[in-house]
Amino acid sequence: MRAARAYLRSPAAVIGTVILLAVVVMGVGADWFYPGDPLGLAGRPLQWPGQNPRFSLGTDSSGRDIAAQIFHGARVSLLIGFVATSIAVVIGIAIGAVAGFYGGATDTVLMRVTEAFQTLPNFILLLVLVAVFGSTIETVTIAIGIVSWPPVARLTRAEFLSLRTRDFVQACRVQGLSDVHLILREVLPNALPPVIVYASVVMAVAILLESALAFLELSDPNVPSWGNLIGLGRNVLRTEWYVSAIPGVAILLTILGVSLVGQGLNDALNPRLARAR
Amino acid sequence: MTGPTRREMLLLGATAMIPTAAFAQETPQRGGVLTVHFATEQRILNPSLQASTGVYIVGGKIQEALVDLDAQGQPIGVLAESWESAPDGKTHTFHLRRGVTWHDGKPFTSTDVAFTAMEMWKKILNYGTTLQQFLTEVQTPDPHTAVFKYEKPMPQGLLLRALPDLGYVSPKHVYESGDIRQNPANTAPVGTGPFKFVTYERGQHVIADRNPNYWRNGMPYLDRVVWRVIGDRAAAAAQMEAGQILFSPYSSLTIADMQRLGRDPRFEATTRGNEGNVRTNTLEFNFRNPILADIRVRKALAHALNVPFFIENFLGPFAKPGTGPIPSVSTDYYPTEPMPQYGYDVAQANRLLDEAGHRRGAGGVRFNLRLNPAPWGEDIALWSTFIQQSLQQVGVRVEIVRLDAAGFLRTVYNDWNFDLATGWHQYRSDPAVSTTVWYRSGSPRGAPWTNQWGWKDDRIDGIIDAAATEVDPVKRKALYADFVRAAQTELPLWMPIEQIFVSVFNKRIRNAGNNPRWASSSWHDTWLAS
Amino acid sequence: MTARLTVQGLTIRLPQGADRENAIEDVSLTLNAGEILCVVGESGSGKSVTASAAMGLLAPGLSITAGALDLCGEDLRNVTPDQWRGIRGRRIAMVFQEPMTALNPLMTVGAQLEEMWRVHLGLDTAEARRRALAALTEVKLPDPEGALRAYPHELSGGQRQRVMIAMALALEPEVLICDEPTTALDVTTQAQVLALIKDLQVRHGTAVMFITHDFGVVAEIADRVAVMRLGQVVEEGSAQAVLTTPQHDYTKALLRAVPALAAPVPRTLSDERVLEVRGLTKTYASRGVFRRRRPVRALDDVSVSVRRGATLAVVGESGSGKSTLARVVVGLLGADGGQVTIGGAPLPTQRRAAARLVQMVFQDPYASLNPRRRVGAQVAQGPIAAGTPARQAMTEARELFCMVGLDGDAVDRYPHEFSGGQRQRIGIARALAMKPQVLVADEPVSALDVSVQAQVLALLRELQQRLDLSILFITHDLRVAAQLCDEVAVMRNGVVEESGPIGAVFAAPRSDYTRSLIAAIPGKALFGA
Amino acid sequence: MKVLTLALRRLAASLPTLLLIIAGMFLLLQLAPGDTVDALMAQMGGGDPALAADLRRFYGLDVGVAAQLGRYMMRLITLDLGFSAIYGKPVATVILERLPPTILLMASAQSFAFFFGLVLGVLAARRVNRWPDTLISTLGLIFYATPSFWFGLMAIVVFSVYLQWFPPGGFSDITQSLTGLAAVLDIAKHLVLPTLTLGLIFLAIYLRIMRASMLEVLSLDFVRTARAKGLSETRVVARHVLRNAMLPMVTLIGLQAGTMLGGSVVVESVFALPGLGRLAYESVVQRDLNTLLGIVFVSAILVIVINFLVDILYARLDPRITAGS
Repeated sequence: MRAARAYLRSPAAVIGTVILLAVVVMGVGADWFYPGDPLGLAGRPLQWPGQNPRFSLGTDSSGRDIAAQIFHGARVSLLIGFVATSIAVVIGIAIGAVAGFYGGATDTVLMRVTEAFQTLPNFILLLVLVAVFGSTIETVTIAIGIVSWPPVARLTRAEFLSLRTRDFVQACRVQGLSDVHLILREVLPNALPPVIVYASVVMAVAILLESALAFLELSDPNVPSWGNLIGLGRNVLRTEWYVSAIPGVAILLTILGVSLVGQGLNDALNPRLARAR
Repeated sequence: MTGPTRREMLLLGATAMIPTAAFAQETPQRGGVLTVHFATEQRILNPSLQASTGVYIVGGKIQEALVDLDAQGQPIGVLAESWESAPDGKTHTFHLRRGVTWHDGKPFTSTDVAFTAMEMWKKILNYGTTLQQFLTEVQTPDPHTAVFKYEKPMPQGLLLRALPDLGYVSPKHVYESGDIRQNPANTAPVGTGPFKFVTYERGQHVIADRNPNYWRNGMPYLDRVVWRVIGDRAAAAAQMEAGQILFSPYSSLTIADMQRLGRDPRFEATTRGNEGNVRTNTLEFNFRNPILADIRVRKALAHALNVPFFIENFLGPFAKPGTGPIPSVSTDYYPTEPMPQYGYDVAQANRLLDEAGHRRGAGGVRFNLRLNPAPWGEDIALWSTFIQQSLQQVGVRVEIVRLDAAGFLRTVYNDWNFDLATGWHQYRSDPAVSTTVWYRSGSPRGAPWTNQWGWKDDRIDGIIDAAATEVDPVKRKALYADFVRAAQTELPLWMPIEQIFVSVFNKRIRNAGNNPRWASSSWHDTWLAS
Repeated sequence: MTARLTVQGLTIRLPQGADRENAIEDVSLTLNAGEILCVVGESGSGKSVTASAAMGLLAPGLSITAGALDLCGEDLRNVTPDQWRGIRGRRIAMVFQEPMTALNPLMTVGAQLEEMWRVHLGLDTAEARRRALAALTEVKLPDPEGALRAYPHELSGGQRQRVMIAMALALEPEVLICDEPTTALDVTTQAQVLALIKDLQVRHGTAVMFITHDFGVVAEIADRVAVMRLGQVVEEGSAQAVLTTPQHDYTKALLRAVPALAAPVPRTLSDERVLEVRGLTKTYASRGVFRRRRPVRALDDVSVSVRRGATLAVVGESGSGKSTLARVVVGLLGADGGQVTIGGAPLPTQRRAAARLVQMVFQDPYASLNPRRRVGAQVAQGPIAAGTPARQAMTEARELFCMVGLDGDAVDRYPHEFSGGQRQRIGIARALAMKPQVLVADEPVSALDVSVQAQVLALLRELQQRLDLSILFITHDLRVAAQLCDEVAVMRNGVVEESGPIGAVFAAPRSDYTRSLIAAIPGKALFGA
Repeated sequence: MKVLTLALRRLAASLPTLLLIIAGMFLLLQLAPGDTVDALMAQMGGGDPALAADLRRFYGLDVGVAAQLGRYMMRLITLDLGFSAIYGKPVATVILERLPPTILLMASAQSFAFFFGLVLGVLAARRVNRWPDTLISTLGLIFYATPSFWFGLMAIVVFSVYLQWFPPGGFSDITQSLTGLAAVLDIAKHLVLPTLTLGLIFLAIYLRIMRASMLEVLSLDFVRTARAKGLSETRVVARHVLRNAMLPMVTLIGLQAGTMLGGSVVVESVFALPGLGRLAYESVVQRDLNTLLGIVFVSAILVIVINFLVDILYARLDPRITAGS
């Protein structure tokens, strides 16, 4: 696997993988590192990191262990990122593939819808979706997926538009193969690499969107999310700024990891300098 | 903590909180601009149309009510100089102040009072529509007399306690033509007060200037009041420190910032001047859930919550444990005898839950409940988290359902789609105005802050109805004591925390907090030390 | 004769991981004043690297490891980047292969041309403009004033190449390097540009190093020839000597592979016309909100036919509509009017039915195979879709691989494991797998090196005989057409100018256009008969 | 006027998109729990059901959804955005009051991101794979990974609380009635932190695109031509590479317009700026349907206008795209 070797040769990819793996280990091992409910009352609220050896990262304004929330929050952020990205990528590919492959009126209609989604600031749509359907973790994740697909659709469409007239696709037409075969077997595998790379951008944005929602107190309060913690810390920002700062660093590192992995994938899968969009 | 000791402490607290006007006598200085934190922007600024602190903080300086409260919390005439009531409680006569003019120069007369009462208080003003439900007409025998006629007896005490909030007068000549709700004066109010409205820039500020023709001679002292719109609490605290705002009313800063600024010698963080604006944190039960319909479960949940711990660690000095629906600041109606209380007792909670047949199952869980917290107030969020954390200890798993304001009201009070809810009960001078609706059955579905629990108690309904029309103050007080006892026994909802709104002043402000609803009052005697 | 540019024992190393160690190895060349030295070779021979080295513009990763380069006695290896700037453009200039991309698309032609005098001589705008105008006039641009104000995309490929030449000669350089300057041009344009280069070279006495893969061009223009292969010069000498009496086997093979223009001996052709195209019309309308619709007539009442077992060549320059014709015939494009019949019946609109009647071989062997699927599967998938059992289809695919000269086991490999010529064989196998009545070949050899080209043409010829194939052969190259075809149709601007038996058309072309096409073929004198 | 007809045509082409958004949004909000009257009651702090029914009648919420949508669309044709329930004013007025801070914020963040993205991208590409490139690229990645609201909060802690260089929020200092240059400086001072906060992620995106685009253009044939002409490296970059490399960035401005408007919701919330994004958030929470639809309408127009300007700019930069023919 030439691609795998190229991937491992890139220092960015290796660093990103290490960071991401660390976050995954934190998420997966959260119950082992910090058994019990991370949202439970652990001690006196607002203890500074280091002040009490029991709480290496201190406690928040609800008296919950910040370190426990960081570990359990890793799971939530990754899960939201992964599921929302999958939703966005599936919708985006389906719409982009059909629009790009068939062109004409189908394309016009689908692209009008995509344009509508892109013209509307995605965060405002997200706010509306969450206001309408409530802020459980499931609805938030689905809502993020729903507002994130348009760029994927555009990218897929662009790939399909250029690939569908390639000679090897035309050759398959001439061989009498069906559209389904052309889309799934011929075009899609070739259109996929840039989409996979872009998925890392979608994932980064999804994690950021969830944390922004949580910051506005619109995300699910029953899960230990990093954004929730930042939002909570905002009330004590001027005195106990660490409550917001620590989860912020966690988000930063995770996004960094995702982006670096994306960059590594890009270098490995698209040897030519591929544009991000 | 045992019942009686706590009650004694509360009684002490209640008397201590009445402002005693113990200020050093300084000579007021004329001039200066008072900048005020304006936390939530308002749709309208006219307090005859909307009864809320967000309106009073601005409109209360521009328009005036018939009566206000004095430093001792007793009614004192403003636009009304004196009043008398017929013994049957169906007629109340107000003698109006002479020589008062509106900001546009027109004289203030009894027709303004009649128009405002019939067209605004009775039809549009929230709470007013309930209070004035049986008002049939306002007679104006002369320009300086207004006679209120009621179909059913209206206790004078109730009316006078309610009017400081629900008795603001608007000029008839400005409002008489066209739709009142779309009148431009709603956001550019015209009043008789010490300050004249200048401008309202959305998202930025409201400005009002000194009224040179104010009827209190030589007043007001301030040249101008500027309300700065600052939605973000942390930003507001920063501006307090920078001296860009001098006063933040109604607990609009974060708990942490209020405590921090309270320790700063430049500022004072206090409940003084807010005694008329008290709120209690609620725990509301949905009786349609058979688990919660069981009194043992409701009591067990109450016993599982360590309220003093919560107050000490999360709310700080501005809150105290509540004892029932009528808060301790209500000098007239706070019951003097002990009422049933539910102290922190996990063993008792577990016992009651076991008795009710809810044994611990897998993972130690007895049952699951949804909790809908109201989205206003940091304390509600902390309180709901605390409930979640505490009930976990007794095997009750709580899922918090976070909704915005509209969603909360609709889900809880209209769709009844909740198990537990928590928010604020705001006490407004008299239980009949703000409190009994939480317990009285028969509120139409969808009316917020009313009994929507699926709970009905004929005895309590009877007490409430009797008290509302009882003209004799002593009998009224006894009826309300019965009400509190019944409410605390049946526990259809629980009000375990009592909080007075906190004001944060820059100490340059003088005569600050010198009456129980100071933030809402007219500030005619407020001045700034240089 | 004075040597303007000498290359002595030059060795340039490739970066690690390339297919060989050195791009060029021990290359020695001498370019004298007033002569044109043609450096000939197939792709990968190192001819372009040699040119880049002479310009001091080696791609990153390449490095000179041995040898010397000097310009009029000045050693170019020790020249600083600053000094190079004074040499490039002023003393050595270069014309590149791709006229479409070699000019900055966002600057006017005038600005780019004027830059030469402004940067090197510090002339002011007016003077630079005057000289630019003169230069454009000298390269015979039709409207030099307009061209100055034009952006590159507003000029044709030939015009752009003239601009490039004007730019290169702006400062009368001692050495001009032309890297395949006519390869991307149509044959008539190519003839004009070659004439221009020759003319200017004579007038200015410039030393020209002309890099090409086409011996026809060599025959037209070269004074001396150097033949390169895999980074080495295998033969060098005067044009006359190398072209007529080549010494090295490789040169001989290359020359042999150049197709002769002579028409093959006419065969007796069947009377049955298996493919008939009648009155075909196709118009492209450019779409879009912002663009006015400017319809392009790609096919204008085109009628051609292919006899059973015979080959019809459709010849034309770019934009003649020949590729559109091919696509309509295989059903990839719908026509606006006219009819395509195969074996007497109209071409079915249903894709699967049409696939059994007509198949296509595509131009670019690199683009016509799916890089992510095994080649065998790509050959067998057509028959499988048509109902052949998978196992049988794979067996047939193996047989076809053998038939086109590949190893039967190659079916399990991926396209990138094959060379261009091999891929084109796979493309042919794929088309034949459907057992079509008509095979449409759209420029099947134009992307291939000349030696490979000859092999593929030979394969097609052999297959035609074996399988009695009827072929519609699209090409821009009359010489290629002459190799294989029985009949020819010459197209221009969507119209068939002339058609008939190939021998007759070549011997006595009736249309002026056909005549000019034949006249423009480079190296006619040498390879014509 | 060619540009004008072009603008109109572009607007006409976006009309279906616009209608789709408005109708979709309208229907979506019907599914929300609670309506504007519920929110009003919350703001008022209480009221009885008769009052609520009266208000519903007043705001036209007592008829069917289809009828409401129909009414809204009919009014929209006359460019009447309706009356805001929560703000008690015509929606157009409310939005116009809130528009300037947002436009100012977006413009300054866009300029900041574009300018520094360009400069840093060029620097990185010129020193590709050497330490300046590594440094700039790493910085870009970190900027990209920083949650904007968190950066804003931390900036407040550092620059407002500790260093006290910039105000922690607000749009202008209204305790002093400033005029002229002083007022402009005052607003500028208030906008520094929000601009940085909003612009940071876009700076990272522009930087990345510019670097990639520079590298791509540097590998193109005409750059080789320019070098073969004997131009200095600086001149090659400045005259030939830069303009070509900027094209993808310019395209990106249009693509990012919507995202940026969305991002301003959070930034305006952090810095208490009275802008459109904050208004959008408020009107969602308050169920102020008319205002929200008005914002959606205006922001869609804004995005369309920005894209139109980008197209014109693009056409000016790239003669191959001749707008009009």
